Amino acid sequence: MDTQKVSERMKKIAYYPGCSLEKTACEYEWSTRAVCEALGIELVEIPNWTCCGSTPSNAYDPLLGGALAGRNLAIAENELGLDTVMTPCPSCLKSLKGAVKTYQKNPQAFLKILDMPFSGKVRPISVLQLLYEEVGVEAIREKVVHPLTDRVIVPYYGCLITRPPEFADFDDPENPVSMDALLEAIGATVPYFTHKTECCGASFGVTEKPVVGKLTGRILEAARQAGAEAITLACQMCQQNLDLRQGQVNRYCNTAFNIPVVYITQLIGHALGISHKKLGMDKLIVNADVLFKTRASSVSA
Amino acid sequence: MTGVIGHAHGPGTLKIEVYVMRIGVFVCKCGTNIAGTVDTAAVAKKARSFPDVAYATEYVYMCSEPGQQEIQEAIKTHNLQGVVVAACSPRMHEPTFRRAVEKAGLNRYMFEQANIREHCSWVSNDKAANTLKAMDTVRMSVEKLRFNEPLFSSQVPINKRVLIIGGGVAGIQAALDCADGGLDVVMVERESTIGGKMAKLDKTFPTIDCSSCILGPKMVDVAQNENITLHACSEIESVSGYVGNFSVQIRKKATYVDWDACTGCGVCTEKCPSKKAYDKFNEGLATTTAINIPFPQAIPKKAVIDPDYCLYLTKGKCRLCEKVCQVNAIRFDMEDEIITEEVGAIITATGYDLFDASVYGEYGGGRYPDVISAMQYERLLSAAGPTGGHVKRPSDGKEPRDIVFISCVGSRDPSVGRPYCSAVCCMYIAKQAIMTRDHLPDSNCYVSYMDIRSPGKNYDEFVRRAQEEYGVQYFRGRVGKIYPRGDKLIVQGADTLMGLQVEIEADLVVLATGIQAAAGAEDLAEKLRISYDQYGFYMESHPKLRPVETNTAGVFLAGVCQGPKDIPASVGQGSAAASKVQLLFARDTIETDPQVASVNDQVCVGCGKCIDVCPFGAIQWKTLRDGSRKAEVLETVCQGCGLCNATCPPKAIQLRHCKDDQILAAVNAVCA
Amino acid sequence: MERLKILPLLQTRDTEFIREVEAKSGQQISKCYQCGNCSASCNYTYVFDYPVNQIMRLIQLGQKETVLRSQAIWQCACCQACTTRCPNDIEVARVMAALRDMSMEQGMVSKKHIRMFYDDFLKSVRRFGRVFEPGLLLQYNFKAFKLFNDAELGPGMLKRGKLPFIPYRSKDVEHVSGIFERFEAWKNEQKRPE
Amino acid sequence: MEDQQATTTQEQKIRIVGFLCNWCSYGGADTAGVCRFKQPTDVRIVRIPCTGRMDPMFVAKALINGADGVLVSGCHPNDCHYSVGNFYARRRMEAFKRFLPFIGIDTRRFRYTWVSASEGQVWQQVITEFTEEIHRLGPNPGLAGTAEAGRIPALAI
Repeated sequence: MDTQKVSERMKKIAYYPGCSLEKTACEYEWSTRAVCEALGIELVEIPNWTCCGSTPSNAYDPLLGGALAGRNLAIAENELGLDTVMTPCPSCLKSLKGAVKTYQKNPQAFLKILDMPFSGKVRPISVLQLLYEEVGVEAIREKVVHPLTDRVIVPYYGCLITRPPEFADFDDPENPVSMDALLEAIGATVPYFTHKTECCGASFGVTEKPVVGKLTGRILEAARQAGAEAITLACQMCQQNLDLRQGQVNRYCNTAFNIPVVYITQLIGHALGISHKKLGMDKLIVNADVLFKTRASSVSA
Repeated sequence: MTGVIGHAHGPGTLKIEVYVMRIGVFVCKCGTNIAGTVDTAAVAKKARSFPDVAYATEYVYMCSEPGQQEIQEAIKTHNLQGVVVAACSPRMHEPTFRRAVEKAGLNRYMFEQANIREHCSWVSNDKAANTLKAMDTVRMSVEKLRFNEPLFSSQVPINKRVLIIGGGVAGIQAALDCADGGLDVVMVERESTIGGKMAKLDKTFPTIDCSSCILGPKMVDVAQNENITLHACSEIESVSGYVGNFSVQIRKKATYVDWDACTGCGVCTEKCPSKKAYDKFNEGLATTTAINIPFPQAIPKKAVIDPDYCLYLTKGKCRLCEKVCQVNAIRFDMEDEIITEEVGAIITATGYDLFDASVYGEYGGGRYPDVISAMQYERLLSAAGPTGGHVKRPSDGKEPRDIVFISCVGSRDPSVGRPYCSAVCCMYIAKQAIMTRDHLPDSNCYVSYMDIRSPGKNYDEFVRRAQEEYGVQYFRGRVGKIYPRGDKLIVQGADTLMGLQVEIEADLVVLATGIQAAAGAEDLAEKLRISYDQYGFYMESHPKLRPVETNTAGVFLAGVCQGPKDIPASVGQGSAAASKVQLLFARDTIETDPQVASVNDQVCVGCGKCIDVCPFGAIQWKTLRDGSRKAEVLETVCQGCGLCNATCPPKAIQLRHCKDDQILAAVNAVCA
Repeated sequence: MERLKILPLLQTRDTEFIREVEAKSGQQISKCYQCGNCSASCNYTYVFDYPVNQIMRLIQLGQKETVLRSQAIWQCACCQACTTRCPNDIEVARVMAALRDMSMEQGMVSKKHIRMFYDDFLKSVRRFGRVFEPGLLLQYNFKAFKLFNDAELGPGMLKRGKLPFIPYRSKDVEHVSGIFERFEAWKNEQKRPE
Repeated sequence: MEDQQATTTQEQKIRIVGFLCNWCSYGGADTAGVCRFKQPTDVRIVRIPCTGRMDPMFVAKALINGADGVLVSGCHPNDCHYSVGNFYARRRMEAFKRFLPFIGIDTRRFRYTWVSASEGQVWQQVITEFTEEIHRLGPNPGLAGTAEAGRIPALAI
């Protein structure tokens, strides 16, 4: 009954939600947990996890960033005894991976600043990587109960999931396909999307608004041209720009986009039959109900 | 010449017999190349203390005329019996100095060259350490020389036939030059027709003359020349032998058509119902029939069946071509055939492949039908191409208006393993842009470039004409990304001269794909025993002075197989290689290298291990009068690798000039 | 930033600066042959005072002040398009990160509000262990005199329960602030002359 | 300071013998020189036609008679000018490497490698790394008790 495709090692993994998922992107956090539960993967939240340090700490010094992120990895190692840490946030993933690299480069200084035992053997992965590489497209396809048949959805990967290629070590940097495959597995129609990896403006939402307006506008426009009814993604920063700031973009670009921007975990969760409440579907700014309504009526018919 | 005068005692207890030899040491300064970082005077002074050294000196350029004279005079005045020159690499000047000592009456093998330049003065700036190393190196040569003995070569007849591998323009030129000079030529071509890449081109730069008008007649000459035997659809299976006497096995691939019977009438190609075969000649822009002749001017003009698409060979039904062929040339049961050709020299002209642009994900990775390679575009421009010379987009057959050319796709790009310049792209892009403006006067051509490489007669003028007369818009900067929007392609690039990003809504994008070594180049090199560089291009014997020779005697290079170059340079090399073959064949015999193995019958135990390991079959059994069996070396077959020497348990077989005692003398010189 | 008029190369070419950028970023700057692919691929080229390829060129020319005071290094979003497409495999985004780092060290930050945002971010981490996003935003708006920046987003987020009012304070905050202290101590140790 | 001087004198004593095949590695070392790739100076090069010519006895004698390291370098597998010489060499050298501890020699003092004529940079790397390794190992202590034995006669390998 249980998914045999998930290896023993992956059945129980450490989980690092990250600061933004705690509140502002709670639907990503909820749906990640729900989907993993449905697929038989136990997520053990790192006790008393703290901020990964993100871009600002690394701008000061990779050692500061490394230690801030590294303490979470060290807890996973020392207290949980787990060798894989999953985080849905690509930015946190970058910091966690960077911590391992920084440790390898200068272990003495790293340990001195961290002041905790750390072996550097723990492997950070993203939720997308977990679903695509460890669970597998086929295992998910088998469990689909509410397919998104005929829904046209484009996957938006953003910058960090596959880049830089040597560092991300996941999917193709120019034409990633993991979310395409997952979308197809849950029954959606996936047109070729030209702006899969174009940057959305990242954290400049706060400081450089016109930049985000232009860049996010381009992505929304490309999605519209592809005939997309929705955009799916796996990054809460991109989601914020595309969803929360869609109104700002409309004002800046003089457009009237109203495209739902849904996390891939939410869509998979829906397909697996998890309730929309549990997936935080109501937390999206641009209402996504239109995606599921027609399907529901066709089922009842 | 030498005699035993006594026994010297080494540091150990073993007694070593020492022969007297009067040795001269000549240390070259090579201007400042050596003297700059090696104290040559100190080296010469030190050399005087080495055993048997009767004379030592230094000179500014040992290889120069006065330098050689100095050696020759010293041989006479000091009655020298052996000479050590400490200079550059023996791979550079060993033949020079061997000739010099020979002129002074010494045997050429009574000479040793100590490499104190490439291996010494050029690798470190530490003069003291270098000088020490140079002294050691000279000492090693002196010690080895003390065990040298005169060697004499013999003469073997030359088989005056030449094999040319590859029937592109370089191979064709070489074949015609050899055949016109009266030599017997065997040409092997992998494809079903000769002509190579040039046959696919519409026009050539910088004259814009018609490619097939200048190549076509030469192809016909190959077919009609009585001295040329052409094996098309054939590949080299194996090569054995040595300069003057190679034996080459050639695989004639199954064409399923008896070419002796086939008249090239083309009826079969008209009737063939399988019309979806990949059209290699048109770079996949069109499809062709399973039985086909690639283009009307093909040489030989014979039909070939593509077994991947033939209905009979794939599904067991059809045989229509067999029914319509009036000369009964179809042979469905044909298999590959191996033939042997004996030749005295080989010219390799195997050409190149074009870089596969699908590794550039940012340019669509092959997903966008209207992003094509320059060779595909060449076929679109060609009147004999799939569109009859009307430029049409592959996606919808529309005439493009805005066309972007992108340079350096698979050239000067270390991230895709191609850091070198392909040498022709800048020019062919200028040509294609000019031709585009001729074909479609309302079109706009844009060229993305990093640098324009146009060194050649009238080349830069040509590129200027593209811009000044034909209004082609060049912009300096690589293109970052191409993506479709509607039926247009958005080309996102940069103009680094302005420091701006540029965007072009294009109808068609042409990628100037670079040159890479031909598929299978490494395999062929291994069969020919020639070297190749890390990209698969064949290595010439000397980058400046021996550009068409290889380090394997009797094997020559022509064209792009040696490195990227354009048509004039390829033709030049074809002629050069041909003249090198003529030079080799100008004599009736060839001098053998006496540095071969020889057996000491008294020590040989007749185990036969040497016979087993010899890669050339150069060792055979002989029976002595007492009935005992001993090994015997065929001196003309032996290549001098020394494998037998290392294998022989009692060390009865010794490689002349590189015997055990000679190597050990050198080793002991530094280890003692 | 005013554009340079004449570049007195002999006087201004700071080779120590080139060496420092290379050491910090782990990238060999001389590998850049100015193809412009970074600028072609960068989504931010249009707002940069110096496009990425010119930043690389300025480093090659040792123009420390111009580079470290440029706005471009702060407008880089680290999206890695340049790194991914650089034909010479230079990790350009890492070079940009190293420049930000050096710009802060030298006190040459041109985009003061970005520096402010970074400082506040780290202060928040130091104080609470985790980042308190809404507080951070308010603080930033206040200091940057953009009081109503993003204010229109508030109601939507509030309605969906996305705006917490009380920062979460991690139990391990002492260890986090300890990391900052140990880092500062280590940094001072490095700076001390032999 | 004193330590440094000690290493310098020690360094001067280091002797490495390199057996290079004429067609590939000797050419590779030439290429490295032509390109002025800086290298340590401790190696003394013996040119042999092919690594197939290499008798392990040469290596044994060199190491026993005082060389601190021996490097054998030939053409890459399949690229041998004599087709198969380097395959024989590889087999012999591999067997010989396992034999070295029996005569009391550290196997790290002996290395065989493949460098083609175009690979000047590879040669620079190979010789630099090997020289560094030998410097770390220090001078060859030689065979215990072989002082009396002196130069040992040909080993039947």
